[in-house]
Amino acid sequence: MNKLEAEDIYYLMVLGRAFEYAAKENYMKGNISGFLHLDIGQEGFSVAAIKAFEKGDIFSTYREHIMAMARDIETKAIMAELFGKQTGVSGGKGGSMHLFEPSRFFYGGDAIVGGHIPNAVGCAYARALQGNEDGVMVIFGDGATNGGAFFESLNIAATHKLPLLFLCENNEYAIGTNIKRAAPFREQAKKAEPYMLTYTVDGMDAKAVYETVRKAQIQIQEGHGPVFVEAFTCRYEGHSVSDSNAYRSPQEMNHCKVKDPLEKFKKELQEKWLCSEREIKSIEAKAQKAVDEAVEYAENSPEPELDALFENVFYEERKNVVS
Amino acid sequence: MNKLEAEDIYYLMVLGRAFEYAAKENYMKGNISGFLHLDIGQEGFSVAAIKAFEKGDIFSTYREHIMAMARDIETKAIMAELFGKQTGVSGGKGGSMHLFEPSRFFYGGDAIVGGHIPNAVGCAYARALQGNEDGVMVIFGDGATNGGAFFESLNIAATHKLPLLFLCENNEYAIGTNIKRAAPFREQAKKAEPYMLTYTVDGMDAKAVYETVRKAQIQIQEGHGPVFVEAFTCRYEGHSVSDSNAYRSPQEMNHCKVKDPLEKFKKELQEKWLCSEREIKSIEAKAQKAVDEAVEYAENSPEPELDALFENVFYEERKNVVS
Amino acid sequence: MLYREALNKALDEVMNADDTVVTLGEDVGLYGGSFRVTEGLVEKYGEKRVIDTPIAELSIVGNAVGMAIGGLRPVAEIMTGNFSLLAFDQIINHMAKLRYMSNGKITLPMVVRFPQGVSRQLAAQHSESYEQMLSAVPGLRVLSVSDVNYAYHALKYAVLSDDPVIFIEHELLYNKKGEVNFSQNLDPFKARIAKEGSDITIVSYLKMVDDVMLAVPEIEKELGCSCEVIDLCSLNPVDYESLKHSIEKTSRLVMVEEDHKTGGYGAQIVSWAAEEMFYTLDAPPLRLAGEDVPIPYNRSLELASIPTPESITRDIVTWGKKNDV
Amino acid sequence: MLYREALNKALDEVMNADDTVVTLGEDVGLYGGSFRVTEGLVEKYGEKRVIDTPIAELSIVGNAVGMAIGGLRPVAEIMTGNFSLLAFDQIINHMAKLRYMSNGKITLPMVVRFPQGVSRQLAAQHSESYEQMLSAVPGLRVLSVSDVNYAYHALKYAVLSDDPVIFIEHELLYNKKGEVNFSQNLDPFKARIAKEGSDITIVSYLKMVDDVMLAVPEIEKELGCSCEVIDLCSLNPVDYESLKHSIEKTSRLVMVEEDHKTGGYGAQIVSWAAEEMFYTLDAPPLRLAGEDVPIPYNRSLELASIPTPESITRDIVTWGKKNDV
Ligand SMILES: Cc1ncc(C[n+]2csc(CCOP(=O)(O)OP(=O)(O)O)c2C)c(N)n1
Ligand SMILES: Cc1ncc(C[n+]2csc(CCOP(=O)(O)OP(=O)(O)O)c2C)c(N)n1
Ligand SMILES: [Mg+2]
Ligand SMILES: [Mg+2]
Repeated sequence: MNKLEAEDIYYLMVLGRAFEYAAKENYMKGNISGFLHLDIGQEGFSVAAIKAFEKGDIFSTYREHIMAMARDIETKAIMAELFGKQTGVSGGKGGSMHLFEPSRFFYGGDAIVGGHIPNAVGCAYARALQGNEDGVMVIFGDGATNGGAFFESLNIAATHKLPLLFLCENNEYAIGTNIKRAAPFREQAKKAEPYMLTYTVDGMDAKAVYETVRKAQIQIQEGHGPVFVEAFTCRYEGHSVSDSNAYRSPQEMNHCKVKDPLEKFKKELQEKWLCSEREIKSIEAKAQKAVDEAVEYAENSPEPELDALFENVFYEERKNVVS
Repeated sequence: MNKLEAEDIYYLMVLGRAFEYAAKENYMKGNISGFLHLDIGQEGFSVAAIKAFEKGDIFSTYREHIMAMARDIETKAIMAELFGKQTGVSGGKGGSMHLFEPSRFFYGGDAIVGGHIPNAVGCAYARALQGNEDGVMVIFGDGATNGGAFFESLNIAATHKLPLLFLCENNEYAIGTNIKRAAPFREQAKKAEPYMLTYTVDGMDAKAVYETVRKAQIQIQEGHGPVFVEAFTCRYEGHSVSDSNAYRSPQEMNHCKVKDPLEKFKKELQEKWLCSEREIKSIEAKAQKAVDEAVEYAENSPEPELDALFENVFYEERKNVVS
Repeated sequence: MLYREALNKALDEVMNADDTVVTLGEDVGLYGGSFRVTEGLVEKYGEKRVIDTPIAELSIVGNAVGMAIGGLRPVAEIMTGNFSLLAFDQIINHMAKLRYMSNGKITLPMVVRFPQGVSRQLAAQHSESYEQMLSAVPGLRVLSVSDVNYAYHALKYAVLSDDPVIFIEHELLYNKKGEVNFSQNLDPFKARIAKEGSDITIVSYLKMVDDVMLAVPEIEKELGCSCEVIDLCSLNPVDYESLKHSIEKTSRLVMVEEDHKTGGYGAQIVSWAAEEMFYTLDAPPLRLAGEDVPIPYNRSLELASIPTPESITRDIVTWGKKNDV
Repeated sequence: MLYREALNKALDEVMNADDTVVTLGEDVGLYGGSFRVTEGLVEKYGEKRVIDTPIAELSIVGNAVGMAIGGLRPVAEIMTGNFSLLAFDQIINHMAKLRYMSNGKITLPMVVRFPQGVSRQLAAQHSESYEQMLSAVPGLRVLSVSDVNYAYHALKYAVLSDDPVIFIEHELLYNKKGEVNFSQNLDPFKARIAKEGSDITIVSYLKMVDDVMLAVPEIEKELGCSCEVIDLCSLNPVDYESLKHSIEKTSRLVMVEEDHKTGGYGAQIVSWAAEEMFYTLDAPPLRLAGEDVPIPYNRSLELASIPTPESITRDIVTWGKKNDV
């Protein structure tokens, strides 16, 4: 990571947080609907992981706004998608949980917990066959590590030594259920140990996440087969905007928020990269501006045409109706 | 194990092998149809495991004839089931893969690889709630250890510390696919290590299987939660009667057959329990006789009535058709 | 009382009366259920009977099957219909078949409940309907009620029945208000006549019943006719007797459902009527259903993908005029 | 050439022509496929393109989805239809929906193939039919052919198509003999007129087409009529045009399928006819299907659970006599 990269990471973290708050506000206003899962508190994890995974394919979950931005998908196209607009990355058909941009090797955006993991395994298989060495990264929560899809994937990826980075965002909760009530232990990397190399990292420390993911990707590129990285994080909000977060006590929330990733990384910028207060303020202002513009863009974008309802069910539209 | 028990185990092993050969013969004659999975070579494992698990519930697979016999289900009712007769344990509706006898706490008989494992977990949950200490044993092949159902079950059983014995019969093959081509290693107990106590044992050695399963059940009864036992075995025949077994070389077959479980256990009887040649012959004759009678019984039993087609879809038959 | 409160009350009563009843699912316990159907139960019956599970739908149903084998009466909750697909092997290959394969030796007193359908912009992986698939499986009872009173009685029946029951709810019904008649003796397999009428039999179920009821005044006005509205309540078995009785009176059948048109549940009802009531029908039956597309996120598209009171009115009126109703 | 050889030839040709085509499934490689459809392919194309998988159906389909995203054209084999239930989440929530949810940004050129149906005494967990469920899913093409020539052409089409295709086979068809016309240009979505006739349109698909053909001579003799037999070939989309054309000629419709009667696939066809061809039909449509029971092991019961040439003859003749055919 050099100074420019560090600034970019900080920019994306601030952008991400501002984006999420703006999304929440627009949800309250009724501009956004459905499920809206905010990534506040986990920005450092999301940005650093994506940035560290320099090339290669990415498969993520429904909590993916910030990851999509870190993968250089336009902020305004993401906000427009949340608004259900024609200009959204998925044309307004996907919404918050379904952001796709294959041109950036970013494939969602999946709302079936764990359901995208086998897809990532298949993509890694394709990459191995094609001789592409960048590998595939699949991101999922602690809740996904209890489902069959996850386990089958560990086994298959290890059997074929696939170039796949399993990245677990362990925020200790699946909606209201603490991981210790859904698994026999808190550290889900244990589940991967029989199959592959594993690392755990403090997910509130963007720099640490960056370095661990980078190291893992290099190992994958060197042909060591799959690697598992677990990052411990804290989500500040409820599971989704409609979740009251009542299952976590104020104490627990305070404890959890103490290591704010933005604060921490700002120090890094100041101390290691000697960024001035002014530089930092300017980054923050730029981020807020980008979010304001994204909201404006989303507001002013057109709704999809009604015909869109029938489009893109199939590739070969002509065959759609025979009669 | 005392002498009587040892003799009983030997009897069941011989009975099992004779049963399987008789079943094969009757398959060739057309008296039995569908899939017929023989347990020849694995008799020691099947008998000893069931006998060692003294009380408690048992869930098994489609390769379960001998286990059913070891659980004191009548040999003739099993053979009649294979013949599809009304007198079969499942009234002729289940066939070889679906033997059920709840009065013996024996629940199949499941033909979905791994599909019965979550059922066993649920039953163990029930037993824990009821304060029943005998526990539940679920038996499955190496092939089942790659499926999501298995993994979810490890996780749940460990989380709730359920009284469940996972018993893996690792004969290294799932139909024609060697376990080393379907998993990253040969020993499937490794997969259970993060979750529970594990043991491996030579599945061709009935005595060793008996002792290991006994020990595991005692640990379960003492409240240690789930235990995993893996037994390495060799099936002498193809996967089912219709499988040519062409994927295993004569050398591999010879190597695999060298430790015949019946021969080995016979030595045990002779050396440890001082059984005479006569005693052994008499056991063998008794077993052969039981099988002959079972075949005769099955042959002479009536077909189910046609009405049986509509029976037992539901418990509350009266509600079946409203109109 | 709200629909979800009626379900909650039903669960509470059976759990109180029979301590073999347990309920399991994601967030059903400490969290109170994602739609609050199980609210308060864990406080009353404890974590051993109100079981928070990991996100493992195959196991939720698979474990319930095993619990039923072991002598309990499990009520499994799947958070959203779409996730039930992960449990289809357990539902169809195990829950529905074990009794038959064992020739009646195994009895499975169990319920699998889930909400389904188009709620509000939850998009394609959270909005589908699966009654079509599950009602076609021999060995399962499928109940799906739109009425608050029925919700209470049908769920109680389902839990106490010794047969496996799929109990399908709808996210938009949970806050519906209604009266519960606690002392009623209600046959859950009997269809409910939501409204009597003489000229058109409109058959529906679940949330669409309410949409049909909203459409009916306008339809009656436009066509100068009277509609009978039947709420199926039980999707398998179907109370064909009530349907027959109604069609004999009206000679006309309209089927309204939220599911996709191609292969949707209503095809079975219309197909039954074509076979059995052919000579009674005076007009071609009409099937109103969702479009053959995954459910889109955008609200206008979403609403265009399923029947609404407006589209129901429009389509029935057009059909009525064309067919001399 | 046998049916399975035709499928094998189709796979071989596409794998030879396009090295992005891969096939995966349990025992498809070294073992040669449990029904030998993939025989010889691993020797030709290697283990990287003919992939033996663990017993993990969810992953077989889920990985195929990912392979398609990654630029391959995977053909996934599920050993038996019943096991496909384990992959229903991947088939329905992913394979069918990713294109739509991404508004066309993701394209999934992939095939999932499996044999299904009643073979010979494989019992309830190995004998069911799932075309009813899968044909009702928007975003999937469903092909299911009974004819050897069509088998070859339809599978080739399926692999080369850029849309997700479910390709349903039948265990009892694999050894069926037929001629393949390799140079034919065949539209896989067009129904096949298995036999022309003027008085009854009998619609069927997959193995039942052959049973219908066996029944027809006797039916024609008994009723003194002529039957047209239509093999649907594509279950979604349906070639309603050919059905319409035929029913306009015959005014009568019989639907024959192996699936359970309640909610079986044919309900959609009969329901369509009732809606669209009501005034053309001279007699109530007849639907012949399996009984609403899990498939039993015993051979007599098994045969009694599904239509057979004898029961088809009997039921159509009874219906014909009753309805003045
Ligand atoms: C298969 C499936 N089951 C249940 C759900 C409902 N659900 C959505 S998110 C979620 C919790 C996931 O928790 P985790 O994987 O830890 O991710 P996090 O939300 O904490 O980022 C649940 C249960 C779902 N979407 N898919
Ligand atoms: C879910 C599922 N997939 C595939 C099959 C087909 N099948 C039946 S047995 C078998 C191999 C199982 O091997 P293993 O678990 O090792 O048991 P073994 O036969 O060696 O005793 C397969 C693939 C099945 N019955 N169920
Ligand atoms: Mg989490
Ligand atoms: Mg094996």
